[in-house]
Amino acid sequence: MSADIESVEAFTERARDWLATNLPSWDDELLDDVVLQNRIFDGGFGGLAFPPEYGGAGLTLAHHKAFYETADELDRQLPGKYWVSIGMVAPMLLERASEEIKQEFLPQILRGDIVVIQLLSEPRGGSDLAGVMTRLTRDGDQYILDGAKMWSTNAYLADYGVCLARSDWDVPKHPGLSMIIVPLDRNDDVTVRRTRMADGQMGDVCEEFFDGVALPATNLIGAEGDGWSVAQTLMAHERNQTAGVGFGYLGSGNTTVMVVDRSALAASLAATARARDVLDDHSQQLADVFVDSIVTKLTSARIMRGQMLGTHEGPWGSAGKLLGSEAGHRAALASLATTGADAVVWDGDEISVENAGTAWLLARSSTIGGGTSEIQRNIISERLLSLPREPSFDRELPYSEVVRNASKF
Amino acid sequence: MSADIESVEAFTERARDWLATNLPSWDDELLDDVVLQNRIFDGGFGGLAFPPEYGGAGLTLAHHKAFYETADELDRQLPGKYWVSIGMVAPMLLERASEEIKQEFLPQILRGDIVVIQLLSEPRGGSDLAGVMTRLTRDGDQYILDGAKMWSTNAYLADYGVCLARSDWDVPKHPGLSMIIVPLDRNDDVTVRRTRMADGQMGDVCEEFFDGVALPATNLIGAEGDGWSVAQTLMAHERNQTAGVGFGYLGSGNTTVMVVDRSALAASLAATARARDVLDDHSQQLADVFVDSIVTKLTSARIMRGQMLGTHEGPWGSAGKLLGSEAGHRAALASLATTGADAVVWDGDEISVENAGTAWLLARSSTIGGGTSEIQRNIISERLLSLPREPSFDRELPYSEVVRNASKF
Amino acid sequence: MQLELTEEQEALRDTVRKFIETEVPLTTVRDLHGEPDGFSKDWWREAANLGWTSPFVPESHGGGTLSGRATSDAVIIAEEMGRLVAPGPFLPVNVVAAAIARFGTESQAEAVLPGLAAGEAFASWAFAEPGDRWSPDAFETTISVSGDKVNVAGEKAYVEAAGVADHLLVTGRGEAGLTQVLIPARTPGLTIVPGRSIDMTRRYGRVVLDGVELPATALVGAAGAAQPAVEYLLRLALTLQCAEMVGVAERTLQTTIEYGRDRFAFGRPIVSFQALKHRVADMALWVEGAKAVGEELVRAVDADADDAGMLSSVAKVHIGRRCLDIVDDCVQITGGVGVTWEHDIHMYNRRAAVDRAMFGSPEAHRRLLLTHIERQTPRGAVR
Amino acid sequence: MQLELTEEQEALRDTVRKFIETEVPLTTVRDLHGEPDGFSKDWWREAANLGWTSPFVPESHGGGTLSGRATSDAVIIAEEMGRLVAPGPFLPVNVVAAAIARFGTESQAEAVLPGLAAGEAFASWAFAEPGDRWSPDAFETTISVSGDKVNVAGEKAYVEAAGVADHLLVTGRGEAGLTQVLIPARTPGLTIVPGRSIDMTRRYGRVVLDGVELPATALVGAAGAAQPAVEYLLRLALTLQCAEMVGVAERTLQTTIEYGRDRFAFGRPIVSFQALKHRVADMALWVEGAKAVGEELVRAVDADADDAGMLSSVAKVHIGRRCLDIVDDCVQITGGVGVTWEHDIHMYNRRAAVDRAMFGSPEAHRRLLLTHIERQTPRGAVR
Repeated sequence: MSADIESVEAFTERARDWLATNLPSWDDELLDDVVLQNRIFDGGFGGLAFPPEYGGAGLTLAHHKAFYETADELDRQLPGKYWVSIGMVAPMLLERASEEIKQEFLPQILRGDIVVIQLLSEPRGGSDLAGVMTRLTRDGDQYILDGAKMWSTNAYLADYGVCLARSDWDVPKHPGLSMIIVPLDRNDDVTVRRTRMADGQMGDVCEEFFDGVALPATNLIGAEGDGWSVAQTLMAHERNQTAGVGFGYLGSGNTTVMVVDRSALAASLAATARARDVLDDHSQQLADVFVDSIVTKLTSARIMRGQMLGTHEGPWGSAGKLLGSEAGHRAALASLATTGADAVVWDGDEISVENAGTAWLLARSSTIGGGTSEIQRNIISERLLSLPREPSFDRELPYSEVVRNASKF
Repeated sequence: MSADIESVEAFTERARDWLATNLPSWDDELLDDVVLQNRIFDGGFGGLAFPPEYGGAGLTLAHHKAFYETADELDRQLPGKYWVSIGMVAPMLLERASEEIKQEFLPQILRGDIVVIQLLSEPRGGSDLAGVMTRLTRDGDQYILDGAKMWSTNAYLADYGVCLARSDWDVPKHPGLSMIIVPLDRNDDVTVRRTRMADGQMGDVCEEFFDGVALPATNLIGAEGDGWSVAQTLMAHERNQTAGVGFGYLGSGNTTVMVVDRSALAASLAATARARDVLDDHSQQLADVFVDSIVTKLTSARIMRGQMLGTHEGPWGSAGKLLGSEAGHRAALASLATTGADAVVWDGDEISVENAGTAWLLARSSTIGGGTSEIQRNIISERLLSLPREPSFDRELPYSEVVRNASKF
Repeated sequence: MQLELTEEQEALRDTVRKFIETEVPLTTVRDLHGEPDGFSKDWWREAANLGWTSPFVPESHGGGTLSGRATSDAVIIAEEMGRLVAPGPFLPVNVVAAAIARFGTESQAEAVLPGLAAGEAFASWAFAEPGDRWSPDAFETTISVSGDKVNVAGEKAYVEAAGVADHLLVTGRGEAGLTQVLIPARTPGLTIVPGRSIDMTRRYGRVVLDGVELPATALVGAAGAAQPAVEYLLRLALTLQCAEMVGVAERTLQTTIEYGRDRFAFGRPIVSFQALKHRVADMALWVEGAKAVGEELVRAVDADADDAGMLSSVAKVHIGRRCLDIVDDCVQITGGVGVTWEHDIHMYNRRAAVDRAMFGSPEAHRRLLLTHIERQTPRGAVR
Repeated sequence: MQLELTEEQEALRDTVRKFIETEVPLTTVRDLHGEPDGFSKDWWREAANLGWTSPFVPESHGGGTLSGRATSDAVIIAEEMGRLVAPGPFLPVNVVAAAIARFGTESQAEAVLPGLAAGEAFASWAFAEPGDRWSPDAFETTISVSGDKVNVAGEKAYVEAAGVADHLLVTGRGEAGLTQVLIPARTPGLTIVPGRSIDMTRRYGRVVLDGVELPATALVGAAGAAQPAVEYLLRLALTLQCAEMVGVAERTLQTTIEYGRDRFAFGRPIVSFQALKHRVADMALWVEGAKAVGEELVRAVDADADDAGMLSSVAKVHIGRRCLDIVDDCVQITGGVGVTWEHDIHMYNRRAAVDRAMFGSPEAHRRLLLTHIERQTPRGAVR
């Protein structure tokens, strides 16, 4: 970056004026996400830290952060559907994709005209992200994609996905992977299905099926076999997003918050229990909901301070995720227990989701999604506490052999 | 066994008469264990299921069981210090030892004139019983024993121990083990120390140090390399002992009971809490002490019924051990919590052990001793539920290499 | 759950299992989610033919036991229902049948039991009151006898299958104490507010009683003398519910173990990871404990033993807690698909959560047990 | 525990750590088990010279803070004491020093503080009453003022280091409300019943007050006006105690992890087993949470913030519970030697159990928090 770019202070003033004039507040009528993002881009505030040749403003992440902070400060509407596309995929493409891809995709992504999401997890995959079974087969100057992906956030509203697939079964797990761009709007050989969750409602996550999808070889991101490395770039941006730093910070409603203040929940459960004269049966558990909430909030704040001070580097993000999601689960159980029969039964013929019982059905979402609690505990014990790694059965052998061995374990 | 032995019914009547006349009741003055066992043996009731050539009565385990049941029914005093020696070591010797050893040791053991205990666990050993590091080195027609043993119950009052030691470091773990008889009353090269427990009191368990102890090769039980197999015979008798069946059943005070009725404890804690007006803070936890106690008792009874019916064969004993010991630990914590400051502070200058705080210091004894809860969970998951075994790092290689590898794990 | 079954009971278990697997498999349970009653009356008639409604009805009225122990027979069915989260008003129909057979008049028995036994009629117990009140001490519904008339006023909640019930057994307070009355569903002054639950097939209703007048012959047992009957019925309901939860827990754990054998991560089946193995071991013991306390409760209820009440609370505490714990941890082990509609485990989670709440939560039963605990002799002095 | 220390505070931490490691290592702690006071007065004078008794004493009386935040300084020492379960009446001396410095008269300060600061004199807070009573609402000790005399009667329990105390700060009820008075140990009518605890070095006493008469100048603050002082001192005591437990928990976990790296079973170090690794990961997070809530409490106490009382209970619930949980699971991980006298972990278990109980158990503090919770605005309506 040249030294003569606009100062962050000056930029912030300019952004403040523009935001006040051009974006409605959250109290105004809500605008469509595309309209909002188009307006931001056309106003010169899209892709602030991206180079101009890809549609960006050529500024820095400090300008980016200032823009979204100012928008939140002014309570301006911001789009909600681009946190994967602009917050995670775009910076990955900037780092890893070919010049052609960057020129074709980045301007459209940054303007909000297309949405690109990530296609990583698989239906039978579980915690082992690199254990991908989707096949990518070279065929002349194109690749053929076969398989299924799951838990792809926002795929139902996306135009493309970046898909992690296995391009070589005769080498070990990680080097056998490649990342490729797949259009999601093809009716014949690509199916995108929104996932219905345990509560009966549609989730933001989707399942996709690829049935012999032919893709030009130029759709590869990085070289064949670079897939795992590209995926790690994506995941680094995902962690930033969760932590609200870097490209991933897109203002209100665009961070996945695990740390929730549950003092009001504790209060409402205590009020219910007191009204029913059963507070004594639930008092210890309800106090723990409150204590959990305070301790989790303070721990998360401490970790963030420690990240800035340099005392909490590395995988401390896993700690915040584990604490917050497990506390949420305990709170859901406390709600179910305290509300008793009214947690699970209601008047009327209609299916309702506004009760502690239905919430309970999803109480494990946060302890599973974004890496299970078990994976977080592995990370904390191995990478934070340096305990010995789990014995490896999948790092050295050709992956086809790993799969064969696993079924005979 | 010939078919013309005395019927169990007739035997029981004879035993009843003898017991009523020859053994005092528990309300009478207490006799020394040796006097009691001598009297039982000399009366013809020692080693009931052992062959006459080894000092036994040549009867069956049914007679054995009838004798001890009748003694308990009549509330007769029974010795307490022989449960390892007579209940576990003697039947192992009968099955596995040489003719010479059987002739020399069994009559003395059965009469109670000598006590032989087992020397299996080691100070650095932990849960891996076969990972024994005590060395047994062949030297002409004798062996030299070097090393240390720990957790040897009753070693402080024993004359001999049967000791599991590593006689070959160049073969894998299990075939490198041998079992040998060691005299414990040698002052120069054998040290026996009673173990002081966390509460400051002396335990029934001991630590032994062997410093170049020369033993005749004829002291081996089984052949060199048979040690693990002999140890398994011992452990089978230990399980019987815990379950109160087979040779190990020696009447009152001679079984290691893990399943304890804690309803009276729950009642006394509830009374304390009510008197202090804090019952509401402890009510859920105290009710769980009671529930745990009932459920554990019923589960244990169900498993025993199932063993007789054939529905609960195999390692179900681990289930009872795990349930009972973990319930005991939770009860100790509930006692500590409910009794508050009075659990940990008392009047006077003297050290007291009669408080919930001191009991807490030993609350883990039962979840560690006799196989940790972790080992029980391994057994239950692998042998009862047939889940895959833990990956093995110590079964194939020479043990010297296993030890080297472990330190680099 | 019961280690020792008679040959007839084993046959019953096999028949019930097969019938559920064939007639109301999990795909059918999904379909029934959309149906107003949550079950098909034709199917219920078949179930009744197989003996689902027989145990508590005397032979003279179309029922009968296999083993001479009605509860022992009934829990076999309840447990199998739990295994496949089967639909149908099994608990309410059998509890009311037991109430009428044991505490009702002969003419009530004649009027009600043959229909219930045949699966032609339905009944439910209108017991709890709004605000999660399951303790009769807290009931406000009044049942007043004056001359040969009985007046009933109040509100009953969480009444299973209220929408299809022909008869409602209502528990309330009379001048002389706890009183029960059997009310035909279409009695003036009785309104049923239909309700749903998070369970796929189980429907509940609120019963509003406003100016209900009945002949004195509607009384089940003498006015003011219903305490023993209510205690018995509550124990029976808890016994059936706990047996169902045993089926739910055992099946969920089995299914999850199988699932985990078949899912691979890092080159090995996920159930081979020790952290999961240890949790699975604990869960297997909770199931065994649930069976042990469950079968002891069955014995006590059939024998009207003194410890039946205590055991019903112990069972509810242990099983109500652990059944949900097991399903919950199995969701975690199952991973992402465990929180989707497509996977069956949410149907078990729903049933477990509903069973946990009905007839008093584990927390409420711990409170009940305290009374029992405080009657025990304390051990030693506490400083 | 505190992420941001000043340079002077870092130097204090290092000095304290070195001093404890050198002067009262664990072998010395074992020896002190047999000593009546549980610590050596000569050693305490050295500790005082290093600043252990300074933070709450004004410079004019021989004390002074390093950072201007007395509690922030003091918890550094408390945490290091926890790390090696060090002896010495650190908590009672500092709490009484804080009480006199903040709420006492200048002549009380002159009479008491220099001695405490120099480590020549000792003091303790006679606060709780027999029967595990830590709530002033339940106190029965009376402090009555008539003219220029004060009469004190009652009984105080769990008074740390009562046997060596020269001054006892006694909390009681007067006509006008909560009142505190400073009593010289050798006052007629004051009897100290010496006591022990399960801790290796910590001694406690019961203080019986029968016909104690003092001049009105013994009052600390006005009669009946001690409520704010008592609340402050209780928060301070909990803060020091929680800091100590953080030291206990962190050190125990570290030591156990190292131990587990060095012990082999089945050809691998025991800490390589996933079931242990997952428990260790949870414990490490509990420690981190303990530090987070501990340092926030320090901030609140030093600032007299509105949330200090609530935070002191939150800290006691989390740390009081998790510190003991950690030591307890570390005993399990350590295996057999963990329940022997020879291994050091029982000394940590002792301290953790004593700290858990003193100044109110986690259970009691949960109860206190409920009052706070019920003052929050509930979220949404609950049916």
